Amino acid sequence: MITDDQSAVVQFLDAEGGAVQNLPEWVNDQTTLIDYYQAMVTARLSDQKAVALQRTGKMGTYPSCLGQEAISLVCAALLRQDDVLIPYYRDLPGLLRRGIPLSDVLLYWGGDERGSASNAWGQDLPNCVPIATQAGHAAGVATAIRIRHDAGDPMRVALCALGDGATSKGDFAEALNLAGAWQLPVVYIINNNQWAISVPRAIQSGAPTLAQKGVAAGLPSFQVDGNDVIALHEVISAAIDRARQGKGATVIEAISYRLSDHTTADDASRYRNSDELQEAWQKEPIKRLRHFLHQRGLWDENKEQVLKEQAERMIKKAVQTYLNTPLPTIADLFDYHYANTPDQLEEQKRDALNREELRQKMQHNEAVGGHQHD
Amino acid sequence: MITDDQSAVVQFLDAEGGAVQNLPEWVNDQTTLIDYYQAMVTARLSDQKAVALQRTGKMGTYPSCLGQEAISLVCAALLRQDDVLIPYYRDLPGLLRRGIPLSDVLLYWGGDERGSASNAWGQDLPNCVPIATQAGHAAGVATAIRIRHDAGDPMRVALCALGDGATSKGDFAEALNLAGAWQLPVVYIINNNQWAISVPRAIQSGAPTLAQKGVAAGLPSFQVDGNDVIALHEVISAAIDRARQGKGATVIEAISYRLSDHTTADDASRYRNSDELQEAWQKEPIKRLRHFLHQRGLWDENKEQVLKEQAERMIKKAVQTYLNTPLPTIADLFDYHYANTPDQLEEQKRDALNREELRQKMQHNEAVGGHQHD
Amino acid sequence: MTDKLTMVEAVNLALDHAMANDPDVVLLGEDIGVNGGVFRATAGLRDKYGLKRVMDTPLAETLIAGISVGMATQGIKPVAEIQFMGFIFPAMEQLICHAARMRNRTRGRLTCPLVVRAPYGGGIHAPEHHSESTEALFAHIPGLRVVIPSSPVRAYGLLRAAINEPDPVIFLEPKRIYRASKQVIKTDTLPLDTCFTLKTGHDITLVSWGASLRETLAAAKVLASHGISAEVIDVATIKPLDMATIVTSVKKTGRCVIVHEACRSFGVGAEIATGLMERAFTELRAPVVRVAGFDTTMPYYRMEDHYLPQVDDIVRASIKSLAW
Amino acid sequence: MTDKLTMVEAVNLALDHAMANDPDVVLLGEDIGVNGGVFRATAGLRDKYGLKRVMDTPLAETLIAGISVGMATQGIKPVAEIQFMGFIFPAMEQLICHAARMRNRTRGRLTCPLVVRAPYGGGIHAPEHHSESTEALFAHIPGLRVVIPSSPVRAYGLLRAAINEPDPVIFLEPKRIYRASKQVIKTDTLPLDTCFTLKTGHDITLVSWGASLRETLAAAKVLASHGISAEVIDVATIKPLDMATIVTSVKKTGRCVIVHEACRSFGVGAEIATGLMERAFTELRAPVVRVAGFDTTMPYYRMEDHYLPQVDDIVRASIKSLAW
Ligand SMILES: Cc1ncc(C[n+]2csc(CCOP(=O)(O)OP(=O)(O)O)c2C)c(N)n1
Ligand SMILES: Cc1ncc(C[n+]2csc(CCOP(=O)(O)OP(=O)(O)O)c2C)c(N)n1
Ligand SMILES: [Mg+2]
Ligand SMILES: [Mg+2]
Repeated sequence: MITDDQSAVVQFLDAEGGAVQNLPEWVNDQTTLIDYYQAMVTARLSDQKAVALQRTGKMGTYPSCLGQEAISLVCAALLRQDDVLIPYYRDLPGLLRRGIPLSDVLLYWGGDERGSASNAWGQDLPNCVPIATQAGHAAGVATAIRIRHDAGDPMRVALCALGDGATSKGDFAEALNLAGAWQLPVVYIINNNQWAISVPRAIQSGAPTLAQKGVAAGLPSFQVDGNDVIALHEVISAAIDRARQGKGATVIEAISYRLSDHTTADDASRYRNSDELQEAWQKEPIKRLRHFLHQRGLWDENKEQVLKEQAERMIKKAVQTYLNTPLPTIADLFDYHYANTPDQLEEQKRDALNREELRQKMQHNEAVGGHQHD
Repeated sequence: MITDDQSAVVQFLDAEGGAVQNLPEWVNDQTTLIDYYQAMVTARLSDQKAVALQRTGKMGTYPSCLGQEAISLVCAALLRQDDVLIPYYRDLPGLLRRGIPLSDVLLYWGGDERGSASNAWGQDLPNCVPIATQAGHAAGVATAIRIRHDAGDPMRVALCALGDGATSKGDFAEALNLAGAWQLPVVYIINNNQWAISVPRAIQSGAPTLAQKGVAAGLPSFQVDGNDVIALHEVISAAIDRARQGKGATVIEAISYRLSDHTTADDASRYRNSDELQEAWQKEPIKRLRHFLHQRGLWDENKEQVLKEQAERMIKKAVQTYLNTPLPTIADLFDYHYANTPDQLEEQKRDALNREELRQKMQHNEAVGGHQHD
Repeated sequence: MTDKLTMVEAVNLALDHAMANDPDVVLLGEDIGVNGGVFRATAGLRDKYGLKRVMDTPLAETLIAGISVGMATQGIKPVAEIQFMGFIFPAMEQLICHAARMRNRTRGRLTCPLVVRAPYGGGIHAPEHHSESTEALFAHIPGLRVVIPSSPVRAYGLLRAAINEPDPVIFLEPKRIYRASKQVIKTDTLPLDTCFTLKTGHDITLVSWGASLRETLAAAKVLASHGISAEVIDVATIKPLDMATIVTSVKKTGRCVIVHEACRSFGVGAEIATGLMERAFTELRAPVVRVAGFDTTMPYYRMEDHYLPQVDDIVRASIKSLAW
Repeated sequence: MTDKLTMVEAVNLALDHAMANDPDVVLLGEDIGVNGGVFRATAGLRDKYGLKRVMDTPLAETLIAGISVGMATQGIKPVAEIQFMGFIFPAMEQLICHAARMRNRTRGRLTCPLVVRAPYGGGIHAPEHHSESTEALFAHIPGLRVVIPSSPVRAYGLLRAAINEPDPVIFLEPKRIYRASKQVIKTDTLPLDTCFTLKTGHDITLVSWGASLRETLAAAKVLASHGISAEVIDVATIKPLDMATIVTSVKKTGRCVIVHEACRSFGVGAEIATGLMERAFTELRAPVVRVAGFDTTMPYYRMEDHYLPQVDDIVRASIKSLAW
């Protein structure tokens, strides 16, 4: 019988920020951890703002990343700029870390394609809504990297994020299978936040771990505490190094918890009991790292204050930029489908522009008419 | 790290029919093995005939099961009549064992829907061409069984066959995942014949074994020598029992070899070296079992002769039935799409019938005209 | 007779009654159980009918369709929810290659009495991939039926009929009007092979389905205020398409405007227009006009109103047709 | 200038030249490597261009499409083979939700210059699911192009153009005529936005594409023997649809018969017929006629000729149109 060896979840810090094993060398250089902390706090405040914008009718449905900041952030932090991030919709912290302005992210959730358009995105893929389809893209990006790779050079790396629910979709299995067969320079990271909307992890799969789905593709696979930046850093950097050296793909299951509703359109209290939620709050990544930094004397209330003010300023500016972004033009609806827009579509565009002109005239007339009636 | 424990392939008989470990009890009752032997020989002769029909232009493309008779046969033999077989296109031996006439199978490959229609099929599913889609059907059949199951009764069982190539398609992973999550009464058997058309097993997946794809779904998973009826009987009956008892699904990778071309439309010599083929012929299941039976004095040339004559008679009759089956009617093209055929389709049917009448009149006229010119 | 219900409540009631009526009816899909569906269409049904009959599936649309086919071959009647129509594509191989064919390829030995429900269409400011209308893709597939209600009453009656139907039905629910109005539901089924004439008229025929009927009916009112009498037809069942009702109307009015949200080209409108040319060629006094979405991807929500057909579009197209 | 080549040889040559011409062009699919494809369309290319550029994939069409999208975003130009069009459905989510949209959703930041090739159509006595024609499903999707050659020369020229095109192209190869005739190939690309007029005439316009052009041209001959002059148009590029050429022809002839293998309803024929009504309403002297497959599943091969449009069907439809 084929069996599966259950090994422990990689962890360095407990929920209170205490070390549960010897810490790696790099931790002694405080800059990385402080940087992680600052970035997570900034991401959380940005996320809160996004939720608030939705609640006040200024933005559409939004999926909060509350409680899962560490995973996304550490992934992005460990990539090189010319690596390719294939994110999913809870990757706000990673996007910010990749240098993508918060205003882009707000614009995207605000219903504007230009949120995925700016040069800051580089070659990274835009947010992916159809679940797990990005797993195929990541394998394709990695294939492209391999095709263009010159022997002897380090490989560029593709990193793909997805949720626990996404591991049920065939796309994920197909992509992992290829990554194993072709030894692709790709890292798959599962943000196992225990829920896929209302479906808990236990119903999603009979597999004892999601990481073992990588084993089925012949890939080294790990479980890691997704609230522990040190553990994440260790496991993810090893996986990226492996890919960089041309040794192939890795699957990482990062165990976290979705502290928010699924999206702003969801009400998790319908299906999730509050005890579980309370317990999960104890383990969240920011508090944990703050405790650790406090314990080492690397952080204090003062610094916290400064950080928050800085973050709020950045956020305020981003929100302004977002809210001030004028609507796309009518032409925009047509001009980005083909490099060579077919005549037929040009014709439809002309019709649409004419209609718009007509409508504006009518509105103007009505407005003028209205005044006359006053 | 999540690992995969590589355990041995279950085997009882070596290539020469010698026992490699103590044989199970049931082997002492010679009837089962003799029955298996007879059925495999009959299936092989039927298969040869099917290939010959294609070669002589009397049938369409056909996928031979040469060398893989044991897997399909043992599966079908161990199912109860009210279990459900979800076969694939190399399951001729199993279909015959389920009581489906050879003429049905020929009719199907002869391009006639009625090959999947007769009552002999019971609730079994027809042949499935789109690879791995039947994996979902099997999970659905098993779900139906579970829905209707009365507590305390033994479960009916669904058994689904597919190839090594099919394990790469997401459908397979999705179905296994569900079978694990819902503990469905289903057995998945992979006929790993080492090739998916021209793609060898090694390119198909980086997984050391295909069975471990079951592990990723939390399912007990086994590798078994697919040329060894005793091993197959042991592993498959255990899996069926497990499902029958309501304990859930099992994945079995049966290791065999495709001794034929992929189908009659294929030429394997383009991509496969003949040494490999020669070696595989040494291990094939019929020779192996014949040796075993000979060694035990349970079989001889005389019996072989009688068996072959019987089989040839059955085959001859089936071929006659097949060749004598008149074409479907024009109405048949329309009448089986909906229980309540829409008016629109009835209208198209009338048009088609009128056209047919017209064509026949024209042909008749031409024929008559032709005679006049003689 | 019920209280006044919204469309999504009518869907819920139809599911409830179908399950009460036939123990073989089961529901499956993502988040349909304890959560009652992201639009609450299955709210309360898990508690009422239990886990065996209201199944939260893993996140896998290929699987949802595949097991529905498997169950249906064994006489179960699955009603599967695809959370949004934009996520139906992984189910297409199962729907096209199996669901639509099971009866024909076994000459009736096995059948496939399943319903796939999906909320569809734009107009609710949803994220990308949540607002498309791809009914034409299913309408082209032999063996399927495609049904789209446009009111609570028709949602109830057509869904009950779809579940009763012994063959696969794609049932698309225009989510923009899920809660737009309320009606008292009579618990009758409605026929799956006819259009519904919502308003009679004699100058022009307006044909639509789903949510666009709101704009179409509004346009008919505007036209009436200009003294133009429009007949309004709700196609309701896209496949099989009841051309007879539409042809009869257009033979009377001589003019037709078709309104749909989906992309204009190769859409359902083309089939209706062609059917009119085939059957009412001499009676057509102007070319049939399509008022439809552009041949573009559904824009993200800031611009979706520029994509969706509006009342003024329909009015203008009608006036143009009348001026032909 | 080449030896005379069959269509499948012309496809092979186009792939060869495209790869020689642009190092970013890569091939992928099932059995396309050492086996050279089940129809030999990629024969010899693996030896010539190596494993990195001619990739045998695992058996997974969702994956084939998905990695093609991924590669294309990084500037690689994947030409993917789907072994038969009947197996393209698992690729649809990737093609519709990603390939067709990548440019638009990133406002041109990322693009998706991929080609999906698939042998398609009936008439070769193949097993079930190997003979369908579902081009209409792709024609409806904004952002895609759909191209269907009908001769070796057009296979070469259109495929080269498809590979050059910076956006996704679905390239469907009518396998019934893969080896039906041979032509000398000029190594020019052909435009992806025009129909080809194969024969001029003035009494009636016959419009078709792919393999059905054989029957259509044969019907034109039969009509000629009756003194009827038919113009024959090969649509070739289904999307974007060059209505201008068709409209010009029909304005001249006043009559049109459209011939396609795919199911009649909601097919490409409906769009062309509607386009004619929209643009040549007054010039049409008879309703446009569709000679097409029935609204049934493609029958297994014993009966497939009863499903496929035949010469006599086209002749009869033409005569009927002329008699209108
Ligand atoms: C193919 C597809 N099906 C359904 C959905 C609707 N949907 C959006 S998010 C989601 C749950 C995803 O869960 P998981 O993968 O665990 O990610 P999480 O949201 O928990 O981070 C679902 C079902 C979708 N976006 N795509
Ligand atoms: C979805 C799909 N893709 C491609 C094909 C074409 N095809 C038929 S058989 C086959 C190989 C199958 O290999 P395997 O699963 O190992 O089964 P085997 O034929 O070796 O028994 C392929 C690619 C198909 N039938 N369905
Ligand atoms: Mg989750
Ligand atoms: Mg195989």
